[in-house]
Amino acid sequence: MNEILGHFNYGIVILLMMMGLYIVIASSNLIKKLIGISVFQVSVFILYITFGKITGGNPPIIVDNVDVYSNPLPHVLILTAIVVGVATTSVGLALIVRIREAYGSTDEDDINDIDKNDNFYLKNRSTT
Amino acid sequence: MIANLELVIDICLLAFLIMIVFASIKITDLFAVTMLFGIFSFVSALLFLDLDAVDVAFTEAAVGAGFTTVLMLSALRLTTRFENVKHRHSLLGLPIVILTGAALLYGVADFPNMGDANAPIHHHLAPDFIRLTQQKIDIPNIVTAVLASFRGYDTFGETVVIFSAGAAVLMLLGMGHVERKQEPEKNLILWVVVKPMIALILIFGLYVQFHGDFGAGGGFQAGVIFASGFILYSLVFGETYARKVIPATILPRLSALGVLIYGVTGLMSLISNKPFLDYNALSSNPVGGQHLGILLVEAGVGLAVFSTILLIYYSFSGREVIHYE
Amino acid sequence: MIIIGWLSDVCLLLGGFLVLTGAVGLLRLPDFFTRLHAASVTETLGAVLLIIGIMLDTGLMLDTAKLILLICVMFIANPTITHGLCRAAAHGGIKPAMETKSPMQNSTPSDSKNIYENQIQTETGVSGKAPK
Amino acid sequence: MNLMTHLPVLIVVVPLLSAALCVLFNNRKSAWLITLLASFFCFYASINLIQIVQEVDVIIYSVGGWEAPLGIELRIDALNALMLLVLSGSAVLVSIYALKSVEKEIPVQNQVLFYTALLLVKAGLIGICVTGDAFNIFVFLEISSISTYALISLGHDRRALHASYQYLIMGTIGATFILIGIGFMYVMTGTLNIQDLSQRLPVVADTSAIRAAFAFLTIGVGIKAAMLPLHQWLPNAYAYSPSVVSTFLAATATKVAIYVLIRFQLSLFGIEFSLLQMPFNKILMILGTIGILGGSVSAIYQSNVKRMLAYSSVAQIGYILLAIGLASEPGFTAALLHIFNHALMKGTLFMALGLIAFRFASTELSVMSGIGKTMPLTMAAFLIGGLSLIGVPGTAGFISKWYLVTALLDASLWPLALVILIASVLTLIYIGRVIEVAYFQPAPEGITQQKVPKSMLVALWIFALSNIYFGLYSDISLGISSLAVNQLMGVTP
Repeated sequence: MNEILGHFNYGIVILLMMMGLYIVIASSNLIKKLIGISVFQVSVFILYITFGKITGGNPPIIVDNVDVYSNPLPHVLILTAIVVGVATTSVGLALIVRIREAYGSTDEDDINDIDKNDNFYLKNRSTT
Repeated sequence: MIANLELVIDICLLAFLIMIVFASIKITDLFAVTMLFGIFSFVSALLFLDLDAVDVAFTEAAVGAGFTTVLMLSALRLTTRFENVKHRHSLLGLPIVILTGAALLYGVADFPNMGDANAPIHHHLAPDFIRLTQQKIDIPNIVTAVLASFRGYDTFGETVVIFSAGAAVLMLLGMGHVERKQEPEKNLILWVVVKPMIALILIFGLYVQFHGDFGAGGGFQAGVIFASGFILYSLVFGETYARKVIPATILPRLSALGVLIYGVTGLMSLISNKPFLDYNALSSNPVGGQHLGILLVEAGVGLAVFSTILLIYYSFSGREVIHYE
Repeated sequence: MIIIGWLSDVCLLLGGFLVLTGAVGLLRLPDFFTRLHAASVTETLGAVLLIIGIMLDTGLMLDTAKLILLICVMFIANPTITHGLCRAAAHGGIKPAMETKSPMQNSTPSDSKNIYENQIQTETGVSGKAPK
Repeated sequence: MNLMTHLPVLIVVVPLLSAALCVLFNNRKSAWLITLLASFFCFYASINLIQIVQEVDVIIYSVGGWEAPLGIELRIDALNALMLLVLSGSAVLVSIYALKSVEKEIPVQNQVLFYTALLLVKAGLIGICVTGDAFNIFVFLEISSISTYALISLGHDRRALHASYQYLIMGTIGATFILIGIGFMYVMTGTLNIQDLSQRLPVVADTSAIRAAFAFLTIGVGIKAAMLPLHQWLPNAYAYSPSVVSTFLAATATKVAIYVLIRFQLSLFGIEFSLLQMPFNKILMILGTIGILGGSVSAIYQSNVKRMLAYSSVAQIGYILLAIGLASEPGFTAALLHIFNHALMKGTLFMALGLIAFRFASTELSVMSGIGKTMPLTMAAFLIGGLSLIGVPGTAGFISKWYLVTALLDASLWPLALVILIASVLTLIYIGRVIEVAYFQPAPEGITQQKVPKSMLVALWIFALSNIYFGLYSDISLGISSLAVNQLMGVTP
């Protein structure tokens, strides 16, 4: 029982990661892919924070009469990782906006088709 | 008793998260998915709070639930709202996903139990951080101490990451043109309520900036909150006015200035031949030097984050919508 | 002192009850506006009562001031947000379900959803395909 | 203040702060000048660092004055020094080259930001190389990646946007996998410092968590390094990005990822664990071989020369992986030599293509007919780079291939040596196609001698001549490589 409860968080977080990754791969909409990546990343953040938790611990802010603090290092790492995540998301969204302006679609399959046409056109032009 | 309660909350929140993600797989309306993602971020922030990570919870709430959602909505305005369901490769994804999940499960099997105080990570570095923060830095918030002093180099990198994101978005979208944009209509209730709210938000931002040594918060969260005040102003009163308050053209420079403040603070210690980011060199009293260094560095982070976030928002909102048939 | 403890308990219970009704209302009520009504009750009164309960329970310290500030913000912000949402919904063309049908006569929430989606398609001519 | 002792951190901080200065001044000319100066500074620093490393073996620099496992330490040994030389050397040449190329290819309003992003990419890559902290690698990886996405998207073709997006998705998944791997190691040992980890890992090496960490790190880095089944992002990203960007990326980006791979495998997990206990050496050899053949064959079928060279990069990464997979001293030496030499030859080739794109706004094979007569200097440099890529004696490419083949024969794997030979023939075919079109087909009517800016030609020719120089006098590159290998083999338990 203890073993199951002790690993419960990990199991759920892994499920979340799998779902996030599934959205990235299965969906062909660019924005939804990006949301999938964000879900995947946030799940990894939860994993890290779970490492740092001590049962009965306190937030790592020094207060009188408290001895047990949760581990501050994962918190620091994840603060950095959150920033990195939002940076990637914003660049990704900006790219999507540009892609939509250039291709008229935000659907990966459509864009691939258009790309193929472009290639075909280029090849034909080069032979003539 | 409290520990058990924490566990119950933890399980409930995780169940919420699973439901939210499951729903967002199913739903094809991207507006709804975006809102669900906002809720997802917010619930995970609560989870972080439950797991004692107050600073992380704060950041996730401000960034994930707040800014990212706004950004995604701005992007949706410029793109299409519905996903094409026909183009789903459900089968293609499954093997990779299952393989990854299996690898993760395999790896996690040997982990120490969650919350186990005897796990190696709680014995190797963490006690030193807690002890040294009290001895040499003397601020209550250990996370801020580790962030700004022990691992200040990482945080410098983080500031540069956000700066580079600003540069990247600016390169992609430009600063936007407000002249041709439709301004929001006048709404008296919003106008009246939002004015004091913005004042409150800005004061709160300053509080978070300077209170980061003592409680949850710091430059990053403060920057996001400060920027959100201006974003609110721009949403309610129209972007033309917002850009009069803070012109978009100075934002990249402010962001660069933030990075420079951080970097130059680090370089100051080189003058007395101490390593980069050694704040002890900043003052004759090492503890005072640490305080000063953390203050300066957090100011740099706050400035860089505030201006970059606002810049990214301007870039998205100033872009014109192109309609395709 | 005992009275304060009781008061705190009463506040917490009442707040909890209101939040619960809000949640039930959110699930059961037929259309956007009534659901929003349920949600706003939860937010404004339920949450504020809960905060007051906590305040009475913990006693006077610095955090009390923060909580009072929080109540002020909630009292101002929540009704405004609800107002904004309603206005946006009315602007977007959502009609209250009550006008045409009584909630008891099997009106489903999906009715209002459909109206909303049709509205979007006709109004802006978005090229994305609405799910059927 | 003694500048020399602070070089390990200054080599990262100077380009980072110069990037901020570029934005602050917001002027095209000064942005270029800042980029150039920062690049020269890095080059100067890297040469000094190499000299110091040859004397003292390892330079350790504790950032913030906190000792290693607590704070972040910068750790430079011969391997890092070699990478720094590759990075800063290419950065200098690319900066010289950038002035005219950027003026032509990049819209005016983006030019300052272009230099900013270029500096950030460079600083990020250098940061990855100097750091001795596992999490810090992730941070600097993201600095370079985010700027790279933006730079790739600046290509004039709309497919550049799509390529950049694909790279963003793949790259972010890769970075997150690295994050997972670091987390797994951290939870079992409680530390993030690579040196500290390498001492604490053997105790817990026999747990599933560490094996999973190993797998995630390898896949994550593999995506960044364009290891064969994970290479899909690379051809488009290289083919559609602006010339300056493709030159710099081709010369450096994937090599840094491979550096991270070597660092994780050898310094962190140790040869015993990573290459022999996990049967990773066999996997690497198989992937490498498939990469060599697959990349070379795909390259033959491309009509766009830039794309062809991108596929060729996939093949070259295959060589390096194959060499690492040998898990022997000559193998590692060959791998490091090839990292160095491949940067030289790909730099030359992409730069030459950039000059062609400068004149004809295209790198399709069809525009190159008769170019040997109209742009003789450019094409001659391309020829040198191509010969080096094939591995003709007297060029840098020959040295590393020679070492690789001897290493393979040492391990009595002669079928693989045969594969290298076949791959060389394939390389000959695709480079030969370009040469044939350029020298033996008549130029179209009306196209006469083409003028190209001198600064670009100078940069190109320095690159091209270094191919020959390091082909004839391989002492420098070989010396550092073997020193690095000795350190790697010695450090690992």
